[in-house]
Amino acid sequence: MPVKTWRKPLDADKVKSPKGEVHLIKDRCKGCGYCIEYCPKDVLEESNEINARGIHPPRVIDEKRCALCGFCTAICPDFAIFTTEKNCEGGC
Amino acid sequence: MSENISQIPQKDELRIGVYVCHCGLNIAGTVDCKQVADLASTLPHVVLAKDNRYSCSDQGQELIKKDIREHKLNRVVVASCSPRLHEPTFRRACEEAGLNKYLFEMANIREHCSWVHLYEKEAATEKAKDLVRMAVAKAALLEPEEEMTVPITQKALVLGGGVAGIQAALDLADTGYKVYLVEKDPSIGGRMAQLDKTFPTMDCSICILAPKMSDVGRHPNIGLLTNSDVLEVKGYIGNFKVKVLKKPRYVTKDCSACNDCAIACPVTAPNEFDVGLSTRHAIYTPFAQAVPSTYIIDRDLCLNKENIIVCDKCIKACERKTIDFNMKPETLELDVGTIIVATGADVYDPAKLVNYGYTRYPNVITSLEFERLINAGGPSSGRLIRPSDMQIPDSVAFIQCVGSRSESGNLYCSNVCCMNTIKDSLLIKEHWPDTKIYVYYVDIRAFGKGFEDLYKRARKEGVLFVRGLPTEVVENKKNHDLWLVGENTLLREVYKTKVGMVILSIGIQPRQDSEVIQRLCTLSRTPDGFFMEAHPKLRPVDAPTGGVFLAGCAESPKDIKDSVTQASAAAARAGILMAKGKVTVEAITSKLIPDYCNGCQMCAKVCPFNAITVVPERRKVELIEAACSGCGTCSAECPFNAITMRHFTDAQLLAQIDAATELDADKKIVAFCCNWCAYAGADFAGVSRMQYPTNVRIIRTMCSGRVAPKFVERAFARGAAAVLVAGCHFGDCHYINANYQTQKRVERLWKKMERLGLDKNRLQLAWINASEGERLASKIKEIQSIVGSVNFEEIEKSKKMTERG
Amino acid sequence: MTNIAIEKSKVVRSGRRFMSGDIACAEGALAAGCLFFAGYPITPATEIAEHMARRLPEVEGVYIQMEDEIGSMAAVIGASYAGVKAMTATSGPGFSLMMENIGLAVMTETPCVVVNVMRGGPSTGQPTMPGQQDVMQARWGSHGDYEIIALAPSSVQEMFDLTIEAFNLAETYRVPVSVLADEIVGHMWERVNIPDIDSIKIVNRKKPTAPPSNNFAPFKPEKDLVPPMAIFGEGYRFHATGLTHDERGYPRTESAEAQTRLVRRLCDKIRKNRDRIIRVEKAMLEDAEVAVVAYGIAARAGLSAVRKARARGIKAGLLRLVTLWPFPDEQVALVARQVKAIVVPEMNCGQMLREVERAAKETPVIFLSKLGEEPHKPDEILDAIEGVQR
Amino acid sequence: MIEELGHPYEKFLRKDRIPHIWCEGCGNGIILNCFAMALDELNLDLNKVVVVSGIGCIGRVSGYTNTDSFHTTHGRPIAFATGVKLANPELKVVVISGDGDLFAIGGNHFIHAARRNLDIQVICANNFIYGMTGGQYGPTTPLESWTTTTPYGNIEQAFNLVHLAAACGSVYVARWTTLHTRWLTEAIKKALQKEGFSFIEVVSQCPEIFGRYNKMETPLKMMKWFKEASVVQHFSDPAKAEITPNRITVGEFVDIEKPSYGRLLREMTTRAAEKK
Repeated sequence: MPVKTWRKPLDADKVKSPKGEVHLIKDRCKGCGYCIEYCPKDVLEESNEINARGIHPPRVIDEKRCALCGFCTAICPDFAIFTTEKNCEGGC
Repeated sequence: MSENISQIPQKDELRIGVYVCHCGLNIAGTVDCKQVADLASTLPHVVLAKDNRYSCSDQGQELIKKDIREHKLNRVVVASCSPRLHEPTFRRACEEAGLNKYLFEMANIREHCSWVHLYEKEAATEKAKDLVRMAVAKAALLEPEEEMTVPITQKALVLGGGVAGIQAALDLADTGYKVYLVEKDPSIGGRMAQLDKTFPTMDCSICILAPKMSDVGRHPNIGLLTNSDVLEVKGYIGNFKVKVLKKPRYVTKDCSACNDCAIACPVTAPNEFDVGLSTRHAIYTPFAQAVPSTYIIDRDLCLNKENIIVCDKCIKACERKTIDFNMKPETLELDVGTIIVATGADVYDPAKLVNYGYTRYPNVITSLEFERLINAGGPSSGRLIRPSDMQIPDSVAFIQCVGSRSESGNLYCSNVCCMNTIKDSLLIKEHWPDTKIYVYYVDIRAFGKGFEDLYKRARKEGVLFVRGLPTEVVENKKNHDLWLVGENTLLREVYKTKVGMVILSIGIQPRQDSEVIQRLCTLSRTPDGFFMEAHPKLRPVDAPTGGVFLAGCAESPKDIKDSVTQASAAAARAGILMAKGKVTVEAITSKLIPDYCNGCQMCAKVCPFNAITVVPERRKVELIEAACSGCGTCSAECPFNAITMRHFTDAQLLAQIDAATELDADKKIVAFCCNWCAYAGADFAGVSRMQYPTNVRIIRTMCSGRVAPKFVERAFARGAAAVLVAGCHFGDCHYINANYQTQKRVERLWKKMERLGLDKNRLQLAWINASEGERLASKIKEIQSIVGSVNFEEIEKSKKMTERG
Repeated sequence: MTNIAIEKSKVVRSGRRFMSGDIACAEGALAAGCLFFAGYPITPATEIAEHMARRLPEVEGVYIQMEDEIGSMAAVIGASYAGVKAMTATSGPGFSLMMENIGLAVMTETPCVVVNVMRGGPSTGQPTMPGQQDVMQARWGSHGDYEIIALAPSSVQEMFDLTIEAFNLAETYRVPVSVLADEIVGHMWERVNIPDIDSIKIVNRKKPTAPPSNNFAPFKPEKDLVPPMAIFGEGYRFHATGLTHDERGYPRTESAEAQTRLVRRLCDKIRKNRDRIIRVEKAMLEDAEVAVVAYGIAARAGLSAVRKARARGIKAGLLRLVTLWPFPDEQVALVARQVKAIVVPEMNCGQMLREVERAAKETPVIFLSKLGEEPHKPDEILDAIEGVQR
Repeated sequence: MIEELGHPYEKFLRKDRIPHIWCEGCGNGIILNCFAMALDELNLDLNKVVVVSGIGCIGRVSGYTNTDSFHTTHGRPIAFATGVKLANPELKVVVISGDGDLFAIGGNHFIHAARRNLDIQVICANNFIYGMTGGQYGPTTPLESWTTTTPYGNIEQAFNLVHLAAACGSVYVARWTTLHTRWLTEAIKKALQKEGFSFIEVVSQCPEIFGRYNKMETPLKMMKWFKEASVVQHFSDPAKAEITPNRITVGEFVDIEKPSYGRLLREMTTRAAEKK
């Protein structure tokens, strides 16, 4: 049924969709760019900083977007990135 | 009653009997039927002409039969109403008297004459005479035809899984026919599944629907295709070939609906089923009682796009390993004999009515949102809460006719809103008796069984009914309370009422995608946009296309009871066809005269049904009669007169043209109208008594595609002042796209007329559907003005049109 | 896979038995505790494989016939790392294929035994004929610099004894040990005295004493320069590689220091233990003026030649080399200083000869070469001895 | 120092060996990653897992897994694994090596181990080239592609590895690319639980060399190729699954049951041991 939904669902706060926390181990990064390219939520982008290997590691644009799918962890050839679930007790 | 009877016949001579019907005063009130009968008796081959009160009555029919036998009539003409109404009646009579029914012809002197020229008795009578002349002229050339019978596939397709579709499918399946139920949503149930209670009985909607849904789910005769779209419908009555796209659910049917996957799914969106009042995940089931219960993945929302799986949370969560992102869409090809269209309706979007503040004020909700809120299984567990503060309001107002019966929305009455509001008001009273309830209305329409009682009950319970819709809803920004301002038209005073919540009683409107279904099943739609029935009174569930039937809100706004009734009716109608196992198709098909054919293949190019195949070695074409639907556009296209059309032969049509232009041609408009749209439109104009000039002579063809350039040229050559070619709108053509050829031909004719220095305005092309009587009437008025401007030279010039062309 | 449950009689068929050298070799392996044989059929070593194929399953050991000798050697190393005493048996052509992984066994310090029943080469040569032509290949056959152990049985009894000895040395020094037999010893049938199992000396590899830990160093040597050997599945989770590596077993491909350290130790653990490894057999050498230095089948002809010489009053003696590698330099030098000349009968064109000459310094060395079907006849050697006397 | 980094898969790695030697965007790291995920999800006793590798870039993998591991000579990992597995059937022996190592110099060992249905898992990183030696063509290099030893384009036909593995009798055969990490991980898990010889071909990228030589000079370009060319199709005919520039059929090709070498060996040994 084609419905234009505009309201914030009444249960929006109850239904938990996990919030992710992105951890970068910058000096391990070799700059292949997989995590940036394949993040379904476009959480990452290339940063300007230069790591120990002389390349630009990714940086988090907007962590709130992270849906915790963990693909960055899976696709990273260098074990340089991983995500954990944010503790949202105090709200995120 | 007068009689003119001639001598005993010699064999083989044509013996035509003409009957001019009074139709009580319907015709006789305007047309001098006796004069017409007298004229008829003077026409060639007419051996008998009578006028009588009701030709369609039993006595009327008996008379015709008797005459056929006694006077050896071998052609019969009845001048009365539209052949679309009574041709079958008289044909049957002829057959019973041993006369081939294709030797019968009708002159439409009611819808096309008496009713549209109520105040021009003489002119109308002259026109009636012409119409009889034309009919007799054609009759003289009629030939007996053998009808072909085609087998009917004893399977049905039901489009739409709402309560109507469900009922139709179950009825047919229980009768023993195989049914394919195609639903585009993930579950069947439709609108009814969203409702809390049903009026007037106040019983729980899903409680009575769910059992039917599961019956469908497990019925051995029903093939349930949810999440599916119809791509293509080919073929004809009894022999439809339907392509259905079954979109993947990405979950196999081993799904136990345990919901573990949804809990694991990281992404969410508003649940359409709850009108966005609750949340669902990318993998979900729309509601608890969904059928099939198998979950589905919304790939637009899911993190996994195209060829990669980034997120496998659901896959991991699923114990039974039922998730398969590798599923592909399948296209199924179904052979069915009948189709029931039960595609339902949309609801009106009140955001358009800015003054009511929907989507601006949180506490203004729609009646559909109300259903979800008041529903115990709904997003608020049955508590009617204000979205602004989650509090139960102490006062609510219903606003009626939102999007109905008004220029700002739809013109028609949505039929269910009044009772639905009354039901809703009682539900509120039942849960929270102290709630103050106002209903702002135009009229309360409580016409159905048990409706009035419910209305009375509501009033007894203290629901306040105020006549006069508010002009505006204003919000108190602080506490989101709402003020309604308007005029109470009974008390003639302005009201200004404060309530905690406003419920907009929104109307029903045609599906956005109606055009698609319309095109697929070659249906027609009323100006309102709902699908049109073959006859509003006598064939209310048949679509104009043979083998297709209508049920539920797709045909017009209606409540559950009516939808179910109509569904059962549609199922019965489809059942009748399939029970017969075969159907005879009218012997109105193209006919090839091989000797004339030189294999140029132009006919094959224009045939919409691929009924013409080419035999290269013989440099000839071949005609597949079973596939021919009889539009006749091939015949119109053939440059060598190698194809003609049974019952609408060139000779017959030319004879009609000649007869129409026998007297004062230079004042006349010859109109070619297609049977399904333009001619029906003219009938509609008649039924609606729309008056228009008398000098038009309508010639019926099955399709405007049948109108060969030579017919138009003949009319002009005969000195006609103007010619109208009228057919269905593009997309409405009952022969898929034959009317595109019509346009091409008319354009060619226009060019030719320009070349010959003729006024091309004398040839008019119009697209008029069956409900556009008004359009036809005004078109004819328009042409009338042109007729006035056509002078003698112009006519003389055009008389040479054929020779020079 | 452990044969503790198996009754001893099944493992060691004690008593006086009549068998061929190849069979004796197989029985010796079993007695030494070998439970894995990977090989590829080749004359004249095939009987070892055949006997192992029959006997190993009886003692719950594994016999597998690989696709080639390269694989056989690799499988043997794998089995050894899984904690099982493992061997293979072959002849010249197969021995050549094994060289690649013998190198790997050296580099990864893998205890294992390779029996080479020598035949006539080069290439396919004379499959059914005896030879002693792989002596140098046994020493230098694999690329790179290393030390290795090779034993040369000269009787069927020794095929039994030295196979056990080979396993013991392999386990002690974590090194592949070759048993360099020849076609005659391999196919010859003789009486063999198989002792009671308890009287057979069996050595098992040293095990690490420390429990598994994050900084466990699998290649950290002890005083004897040999690292205790951890095996797969015991929780040490260690890494071994054919690359130059440090004591953790991790590759050190660019460090000269690591290369020097590792390769030196691999050589030293043999060199510095040579006295414990080397075995020779002396006969009538006390007052000898002429000495026959020989090994394998040639040593048997040498012995009877020496006896005949003594009968003729010639002071002759025999030094039989049981250990070919590491080469018994001192033993030969000692004899060389005492005698006028040394006679070396060998079934090749002079391989061990070079080592003897090197050790004998000025002492003249007479070489008796033999190729093809015929072993040396005692009289041929006797002639040489008498020649010295004249 | 790794502990506080807290990467979820570090317990499967020799923490003191990371970062590894592989180039930017090399598929080997992803394969190692998926292997770690598989171990994690199956939660196998790491003390009973042995990783064996051969020579080549991926050969270094055994040095990074926190298990018993052995880095053999070129082409021999399967033969070595044969010894380990038969000597101690309790161990899960996984061979992870390259296309050149397993199918050129080591081809013989592969086909015979598969024929025997030896209980080992073989994961092949197929990068179409000899990377460690600087980019020479190998047994899987596609026809007409460019390498340092095919300066005029490759004129050799390439092995279709899944077809080869199936023909040799493997009980489980799958092919995925390094982009299909989730599927690949599932495949590794499945293989690890299978009795008998299982084979997984991982179509992997060598952007540094194969990529540069073949107009895919960045890691992302190679991944793009995998994304666009790969078609998931389970149990299709392996014979028709050659890898071409515009099609890489991925999915499971074989999943059958038949008695493994280990099982038959045990039965035979019991028969033999019982006989007096």
